[in-house]
Amino acid sequence: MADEQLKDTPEQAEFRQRARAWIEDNRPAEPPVRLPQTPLEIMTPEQMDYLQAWQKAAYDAGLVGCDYPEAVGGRGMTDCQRIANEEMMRARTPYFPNVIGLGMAAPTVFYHGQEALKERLLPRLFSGEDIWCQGFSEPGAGSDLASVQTFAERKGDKWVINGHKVWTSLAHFAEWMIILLRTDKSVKHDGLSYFVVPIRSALGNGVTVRPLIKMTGETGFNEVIFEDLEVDDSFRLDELGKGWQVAMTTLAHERGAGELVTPRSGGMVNKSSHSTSASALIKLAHATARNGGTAADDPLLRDRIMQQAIHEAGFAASQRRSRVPALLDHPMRLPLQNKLLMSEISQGTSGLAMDIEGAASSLYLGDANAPDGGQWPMAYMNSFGFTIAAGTSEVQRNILGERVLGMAKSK
Amino acid sequence: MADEQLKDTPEQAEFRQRARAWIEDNRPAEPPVRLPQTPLEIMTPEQMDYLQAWQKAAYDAGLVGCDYPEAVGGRGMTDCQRIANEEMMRARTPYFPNVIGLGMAAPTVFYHGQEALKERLLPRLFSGEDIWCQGFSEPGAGSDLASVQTFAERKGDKWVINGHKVWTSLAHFAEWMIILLRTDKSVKHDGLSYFVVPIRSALGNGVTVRPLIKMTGETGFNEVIFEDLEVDDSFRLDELGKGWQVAMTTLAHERGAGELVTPRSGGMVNKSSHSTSASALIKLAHATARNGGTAADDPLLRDRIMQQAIHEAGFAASQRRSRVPALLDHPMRLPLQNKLLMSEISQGTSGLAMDIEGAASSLYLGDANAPDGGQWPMAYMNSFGFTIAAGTSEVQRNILGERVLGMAKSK
Amino acid sequence: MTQPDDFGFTEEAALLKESARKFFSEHFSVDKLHTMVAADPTPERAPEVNWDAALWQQMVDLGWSLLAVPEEQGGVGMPLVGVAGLVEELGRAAFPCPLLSTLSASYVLAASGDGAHQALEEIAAGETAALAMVNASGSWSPADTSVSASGGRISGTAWYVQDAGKVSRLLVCARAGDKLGLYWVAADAAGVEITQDGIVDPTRDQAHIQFSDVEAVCVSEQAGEAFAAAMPAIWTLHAADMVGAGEWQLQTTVEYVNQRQQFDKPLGFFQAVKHPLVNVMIDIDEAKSLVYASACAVDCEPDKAAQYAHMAQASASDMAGFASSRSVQYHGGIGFTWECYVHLFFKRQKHSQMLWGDGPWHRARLAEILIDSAA
Amino acid sequence: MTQPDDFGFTEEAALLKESARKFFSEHFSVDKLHTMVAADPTPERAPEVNWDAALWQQMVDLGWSLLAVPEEQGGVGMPLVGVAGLVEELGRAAFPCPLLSTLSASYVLAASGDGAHQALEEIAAGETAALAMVNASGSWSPADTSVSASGGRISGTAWYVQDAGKVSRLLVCARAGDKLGLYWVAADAAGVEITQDGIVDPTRDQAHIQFSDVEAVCVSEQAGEAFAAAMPAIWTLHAADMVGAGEWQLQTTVEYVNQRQQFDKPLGFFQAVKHPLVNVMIDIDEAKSLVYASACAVDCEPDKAAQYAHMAQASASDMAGFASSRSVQYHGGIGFTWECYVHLFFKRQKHSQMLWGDGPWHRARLAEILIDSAA
Repeated sequence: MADEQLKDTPEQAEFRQRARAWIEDNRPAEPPVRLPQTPLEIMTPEQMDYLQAWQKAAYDAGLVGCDYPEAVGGRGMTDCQRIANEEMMRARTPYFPNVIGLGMAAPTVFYHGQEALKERLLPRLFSGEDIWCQGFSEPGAGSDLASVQTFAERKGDKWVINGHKVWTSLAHFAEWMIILLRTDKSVKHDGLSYFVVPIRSALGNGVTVRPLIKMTGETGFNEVIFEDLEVDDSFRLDELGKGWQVAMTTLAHERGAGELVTPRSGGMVNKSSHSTSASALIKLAHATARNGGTAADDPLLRDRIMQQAIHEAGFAASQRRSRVPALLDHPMRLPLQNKLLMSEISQGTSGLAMDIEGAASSLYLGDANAPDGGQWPMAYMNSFGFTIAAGTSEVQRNILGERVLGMAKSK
Repeated sequence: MADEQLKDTPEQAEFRQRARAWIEDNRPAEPPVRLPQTPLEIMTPEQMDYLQAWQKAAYDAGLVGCDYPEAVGGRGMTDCQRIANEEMMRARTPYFPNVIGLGMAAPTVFYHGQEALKERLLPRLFSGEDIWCQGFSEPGAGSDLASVQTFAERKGDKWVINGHKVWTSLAHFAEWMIILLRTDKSVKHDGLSYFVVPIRSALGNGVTVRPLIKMTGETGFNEVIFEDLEVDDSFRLDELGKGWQVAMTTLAHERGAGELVTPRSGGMVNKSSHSTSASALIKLAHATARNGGTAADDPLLRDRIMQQAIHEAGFAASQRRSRVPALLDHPMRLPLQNKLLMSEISQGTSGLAMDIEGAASSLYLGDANAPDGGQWPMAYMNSFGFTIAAGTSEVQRNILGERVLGMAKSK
Repeated sequence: MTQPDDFGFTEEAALLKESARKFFSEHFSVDKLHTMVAADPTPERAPEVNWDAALWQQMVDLGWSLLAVPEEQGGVGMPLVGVAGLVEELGRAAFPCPLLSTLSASYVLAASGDGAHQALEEIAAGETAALAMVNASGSWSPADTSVSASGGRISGTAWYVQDAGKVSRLLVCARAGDKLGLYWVAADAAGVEITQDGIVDPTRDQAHIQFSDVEAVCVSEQAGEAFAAAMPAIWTLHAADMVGAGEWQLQTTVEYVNQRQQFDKPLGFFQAVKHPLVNVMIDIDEAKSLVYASACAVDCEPDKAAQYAHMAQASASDMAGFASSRSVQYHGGIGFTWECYVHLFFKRQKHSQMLWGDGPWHRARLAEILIDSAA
Repeated sequence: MTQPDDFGFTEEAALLKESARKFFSEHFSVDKLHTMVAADPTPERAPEVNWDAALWQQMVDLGWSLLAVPEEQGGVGMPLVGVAGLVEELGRAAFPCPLLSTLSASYVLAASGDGAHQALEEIAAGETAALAMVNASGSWSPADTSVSASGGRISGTAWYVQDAGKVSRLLVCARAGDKLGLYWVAADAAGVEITQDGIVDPTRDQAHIQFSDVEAVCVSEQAGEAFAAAMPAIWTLHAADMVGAGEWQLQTTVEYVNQRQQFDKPLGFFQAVKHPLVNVMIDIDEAKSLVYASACAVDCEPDKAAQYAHMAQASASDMAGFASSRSVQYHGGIGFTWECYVHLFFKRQKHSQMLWGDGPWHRARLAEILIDSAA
């Protein structure tokens, strides 16, 4: 009997057993195409179809949205999403494609939307039938999110939206977007309102989605241009001018510091997937010739690989500790580190992999001799997406200094 | 013929020859007592007497103040101090004790004092007969120097000084202090004026010098308390309210970025002196047993020692490059790095020495088994004096970002 | 056996940690520490053993010194995870006492079989002990000991013995021919000459001890195995001490920079101060989480204990160096003075950083487990 | 012989550097670079050799490709310190051309004795050359070559050949029995098969070259000595290229953060941006000063040349990695896109960082000089 089961409530224990059994019987087949490193880089319909089918099956089996009320498509259980996640991660099932929907849109709509809206949107969000994207960043509003300029003008019961959002992952598949809009130009934070807007149905009709190319050469994120798009006032979340507060709900959940546990699946290893963990570094080092031996014999590389292994293990141990109140001085001290640490561990690991590869780190995806298929330089470049997007590492450190250590705001 | 001579003007060439000959004939004898790592840690009259005698001799021989006019005790030469310094450093003569006088007070008095004052003060400053100290910092004014509160109140031709200066190196030997005083409480920078004040003659009579103990256990710096000390208005440098501008002259010379070359001697190795260069690290590593061999065999330590050696060599090469205009994009880019780099190289070297020593880094000056007499942990602790005093490393980086890279002021 | 997700950190463990924190905050303020250990600043001062034996007796009376002694020998046999909580608080107070040494000796004894029962019972009865096993070049491998044994008598010198001036017993690792033995001897036995080292760190005492044909009880002839089994616990507790001291450094420095104004702003406004202190916090949290994961491994998954313990101590040792450097730097001029308490923890942490192996040493051992085994 | 304090950086050298900067700023803007090399973003794109051969011809006409050829063979024989100034400007422009390769080959040839005169004269006449000497595992030691020679014919594969797609000649290191030889061969000779690598860096081309019983001119049978003599110059120039590219990264990033506003302040206001960029500047300055000191050592104090060159390249290589990482991070989202030019220099620098040995490799060699000799 695994130890986590010792702590399960009877409801959880029964749920865990059901979940585990279902997963065992319904593990998805090997994907027909290469899957990208994360769902944010899904590029082709083939990839998306495969992953959507998996999310739908998991939802139908009750593994997605467990802790949400049944009225909005959930299962009305208590603290069972965590159990479902544990079982899916343990079984290394594929990740869910609707990451922004599950991690950011769902809790935001749930806490701030009207009942009818929740009942309409959330079931298809959980099932993955509707993919979601997020419209926060703009060319002039990055770290300084409150300077959003995309404007919604009131017209009776409607709003007319004009403006330009950028770095919009998954917009090319999305039905819906959560969006932060300016409804009042005379004040900064209090002039923002928060909406959900239908993207796909308005394509070519007020909405243009244009792929942006990353420094890796991949697409996957976009700019989205709004030209006189009309949306109904019922798509507004919470009160007018409360957009900033609503956005805080989104961001808290994005950082893993929100109330509701995000449905999470993943870990599937297939022939084309690529792990960026320290154990993958060890494999790489063993496979890399260096100075008559292998890179795994090099004392400096050994030391650095162990540093990464320690950061990884420390992060995992902190996840455990964050659930032991007697070992915590401040409730947000560990959760607010999550995004920063994941980003920087990822950057450190892939950067080190390039150092291990040496001259071969020049070889990219199109080269037959590239170690691990050229994935490491790609992973290193993509890691800057993590340290920049969704609050740069610099912003994360501000947040930690200010909210946890009580320091004066740096801006 | 050494290459630097190729560049000498006839005056310089003749001067260099004379300097070299004199030094050869007049190299001071081995000191009768242990000398501290830098002149700022001179603690005993025996140490001071020995060093003052050396400075006086060098002054009488024309090696100190060469580029100052004869009227103020200099030699009226052109760019010869650099030559004198090169010869003294090459010959590894002892350092001069009057460092604050030579490096900070002399150029400040020279550029901002009245003629009579210069003629009175500078000869005895150059000769080392009068030791100088500097009164800038206060308990509430560290990095934010302009918030100085020590107040000078006008009383006819006199000023009455009350307040509290801290971190005042050499105050226990000093005849004179350069001091930044508030003469107007209603404005910040423009309410400051700059004076020279006699310290020693006023001891117990308006001036109290109280030694502060460093974290190393050493004394050498002090707090100085002023209670109704009266000084003459003729001790003021430059105009009333121009103290901030005068202080900039002091600080520019302190950072090695001023017009006048500071007389500099040093490098003497004696049985009790201690080098903190990378070559000393190499010696230490060879002398330290580790894993059946020595620390000099440890690949991680080798890498780190080489990093320090490279920083040292790079710094020396940058000193050379700063005199080759074709290889400079911005005139202040290298000079403004001097203080920061010297501080951080010193901290890096002594910190690494402790890592090389391992368990033995616990042993201090009083322990017969301490490697290098316990000097390394002392040097590491003292290095924080360098990274904190005279503009912390954080302030130095602000200055570089703002003055060289044109970034907005961080404060 | 796998590890419980909550490290097995029970209510009992939480209570012990809480009461330790209360004990130190009531009885041992940092002012008291400074008065006790920092009266003489002279760099060349003669070595001193400054501590409060009466307060230590209270801790013994609370049963803290016998937590690691198995119940069979009259101790508490507490899981390591609970002991780690106590030691974290000890580090936070930088309390000079032989707790860590006595606990460490207990773990070695508890891994030494029947021959160690008598010694464990003495600890259960309130005796204290220090480990003597390091040679002159500071090797952390017991096999490198420079003490030798023959016919129940030991000779040679042990170095870097912590708390030697405070304990009543010594647990000595000595070589007897091709065997490595463990010997139990009274600190005041004839032929034992304890010479205090002149050290930087005023919160500890350290000595080298010369044994001149000293009669000693042989506790075990398999010291190698005993140390191998006990070291993960010792490393974990040593790391817990650094974590506690690191928390003191962080908290104190944050308080200072939040209060100290320059340029009309608290220092903490400036990212050049704020971000490195956030990094200190992150490093402390990593080390702390690994300390409890490591303790839990010792308790529940011994196969993984060495791996986790190397991680915990590597992380804590590097953190101790970094937190120390930042605590002085951001206290500015005042942090550079003797009168400010910051130097006490700086010196303790720089000392701790090197004890029982520094970061690179532990990572080299960890690599033998994680890299070489994957070959 | 000691080094002149000004590195021997004469007026002539300053003029060359200045005219190189002018040449690139007039003829080769970064827009032009992007258009030339970054038309196809596909990660799996087929390898391309994108460059402007006409512009290169202008450089040849200016005499830049024969600067390292001795005057006796019709070249300029310029001191290295002057060549370094030119190469720094080349790096700043990230100009795709075989200058660095041709200069490098020239230094090896110039250290190869009489047998190399013919090859040097060809370079003086406008031919270009690349060095082929690295084996499949990327070893920078010529003795590890996987090409072998016998009876004036060479066979085997050379890897990581820079500019192979742009040059007319190859200088190949090949083993013939217990001798290590240098062979001069036309890039289009029969039996030479050049396969372009699919690389991250679009500003360069790199290939592996299979030699199948290729007839080649043996230039020297003491390749080890020739490389040993020439490597300090090659490392120095490679470091100069990184320094130039680093200056572009610094300057561009500083401009961006001074102009980009967030929270009503330019990004450069924030110390979290300002201080790391100051560190980039400091690192560039260290590498740059060492490049000129190293070049000067090659010119004036050959005993110290290897020592300085290891320092210069270790410093430049680490700097290249750090400057690249910060240039993307502080350009934020826009710096992460293909359309922003930052990625070009990022990729060039990450490539350069590993060529001819990275920081740790050079420090290990330096340690053999500075530490082992002091034993």
